Amino acid sequence: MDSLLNLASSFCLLLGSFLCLSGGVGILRFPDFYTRMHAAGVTDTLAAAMILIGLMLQIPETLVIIKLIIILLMTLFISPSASHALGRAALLNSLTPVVAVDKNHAEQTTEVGDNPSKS
Amino acid sequence: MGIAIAINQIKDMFAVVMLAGIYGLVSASFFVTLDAVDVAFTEASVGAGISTLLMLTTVAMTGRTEHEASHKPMLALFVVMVTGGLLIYGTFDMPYFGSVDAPVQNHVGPRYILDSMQEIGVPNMVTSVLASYRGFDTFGEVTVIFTAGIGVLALLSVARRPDDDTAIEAINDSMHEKHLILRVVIKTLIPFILLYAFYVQFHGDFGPGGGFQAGVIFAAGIILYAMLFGLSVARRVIRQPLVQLLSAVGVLIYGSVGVVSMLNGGSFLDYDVLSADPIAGQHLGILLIELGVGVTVASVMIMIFFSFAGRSEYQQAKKGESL
Amino acid sequence: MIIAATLAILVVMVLAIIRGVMGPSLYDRILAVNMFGTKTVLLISLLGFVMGRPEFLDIAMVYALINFISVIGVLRLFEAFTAKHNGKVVEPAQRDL
Amino acid sequence: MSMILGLYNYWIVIVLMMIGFYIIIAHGHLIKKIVGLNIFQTSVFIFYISLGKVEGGTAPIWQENITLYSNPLPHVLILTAIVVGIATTALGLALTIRLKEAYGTIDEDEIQAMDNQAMDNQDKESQPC
Repeated sequence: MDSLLNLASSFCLLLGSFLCLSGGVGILRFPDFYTRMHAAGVTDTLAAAMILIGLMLQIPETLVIIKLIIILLMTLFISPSASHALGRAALLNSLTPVVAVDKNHAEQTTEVGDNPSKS
Repeated sequence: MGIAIAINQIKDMFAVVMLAGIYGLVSASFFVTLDAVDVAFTEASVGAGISTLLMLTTVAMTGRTEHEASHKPMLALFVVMVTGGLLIYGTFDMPYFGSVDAPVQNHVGPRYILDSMQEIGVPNMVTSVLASYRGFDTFGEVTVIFTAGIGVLALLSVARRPDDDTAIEAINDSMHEKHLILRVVIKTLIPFILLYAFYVQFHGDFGPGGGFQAGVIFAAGIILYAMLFGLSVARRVIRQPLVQLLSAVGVLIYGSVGVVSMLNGGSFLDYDVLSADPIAGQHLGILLIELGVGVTVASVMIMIFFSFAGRSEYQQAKKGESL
Repeated sequence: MIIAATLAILVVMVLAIIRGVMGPSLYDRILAVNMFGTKTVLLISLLGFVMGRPEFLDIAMVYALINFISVIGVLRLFEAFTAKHNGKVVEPAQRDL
Repeated sequence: MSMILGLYNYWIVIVLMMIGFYIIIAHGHLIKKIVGLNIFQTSVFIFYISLGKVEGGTAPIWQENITLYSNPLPHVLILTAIVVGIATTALGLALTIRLKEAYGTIDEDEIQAMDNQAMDNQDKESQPC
């Protein structure tokens, strides 16, 4: 039973780490903002959940498990809504023609599709 | 470190402030690895949360680009290099990192570590040193925070005309009509944030936490509300005169604990005399003092944010009139 | 295993910082900050386990909350800022105060 | 070699401090100066906290069967310093806002130039009398 728990937790932690790393590579390599947001979203939800579940399986204390569950719930609650707000704001702002007239924002919003290595 | 260099180079103030936020998170992680959990707690909520928000409000009011520096940076670089060189020369005499026999560890530190459990009876040594051994010092800090709050109020407070309200409210309503999802999420989240602040406040004796952190977290919850539901709505929920009163009440609670202990025959802020049993007295004293600190910090932070946001709305309203 | 996960998260944090420094748009930076914050939450939880004192999870909770608050704050203020500055003439209107 | 490993914490602090110092001196933009001041401040915080760290010690929260703790005193000092720091930062930002309202810019040099000009004008007005 104990070794089974250990195995499960290592599996979860490894999977979480792998997802995290792939998301990290994604946020660096993907060409534009929205695809990057997708990569970050993976690390925020699934990877975080995997790592937290992996930690939960490691420890027998109830209080710690409850705290971990609270953190997990909060992450699952918070990061999708933050991503939603972010993506929405970006979409609205780059579509508004008034913003594109302003020079500052014009630079900003047109550069989104550029190759990241250029900057 | 790289972040700090980047902050130096970037001209867009929004980006600079975002990087300052990351910098706060990094330094808080530093503090965790260096065992300073209470400090990490404070730095996370202050450095990454509140200060970023305040700076952003200011940037939004003052414009986001920086002009090219007109004077030569070489002189500044030279001064900085000389200072750094002297400082590095000074470190050669310093004790090595983490050594047990460094002078810092031999002065009053061991006494706090060894005796505080018998003398104070509070597991979190940081709390016992903060509130009991160095209670006088902390009293001074609370007064400084209170004074800074008064200063911000004096600089930024706006005489509110009654007819402003409807206009400002109309602006707000149109602005956050579109944030439906966020508003629902935040409405469910805010009670938990406030509850968590109370947990931090009263659990500070046993784990990381205490009045300072709890105050900041509580204020952060209110600020979140004010940002999404509009300042005028938040002002209706929490009246500004009440906040101003509370910020003074917190300092008063702190001071009067000291005075009561003097009346009971001890010295100022000596909690042993507050109760028949010294340990119980210490517990009572620390609880009251942390409460005073929490009340002051929370209300000063709320006050500062209200002044900043109120100023920005005032500017907008004024511009609307002049256009 | 925990240490491996910690290292992985550290690497991801570095990648997020690189994205945050590079930009190019403000939203990329906000995204990087957000991702950095959530990774910090995980890092602190893992560090608590590495050091054998899991009660540090309180700090991780604060991080999650504060991160959310600052991201929302940045978005709101930036929105207010663009709403304020995409009008016609900006400078004179501010100078006549 | 042991010296590098033994003292690296101070050097990190010093580099951070120098960067913050440089930002304060070399930039005219007042908000950036405040950010620089924050970096400077944080370097001092890290300095204090790293002084209190003990090799093999753990966080100073009392627990059964743990004997070696880090020094709690620097933690206390820095904890209050952080909160005081944010209060003073807020004060600085408030002053910045008022300067912007009064001068229309928050660049140090421009403010100085405007002040000098105002002073010159005053002199010209007062000389005929």
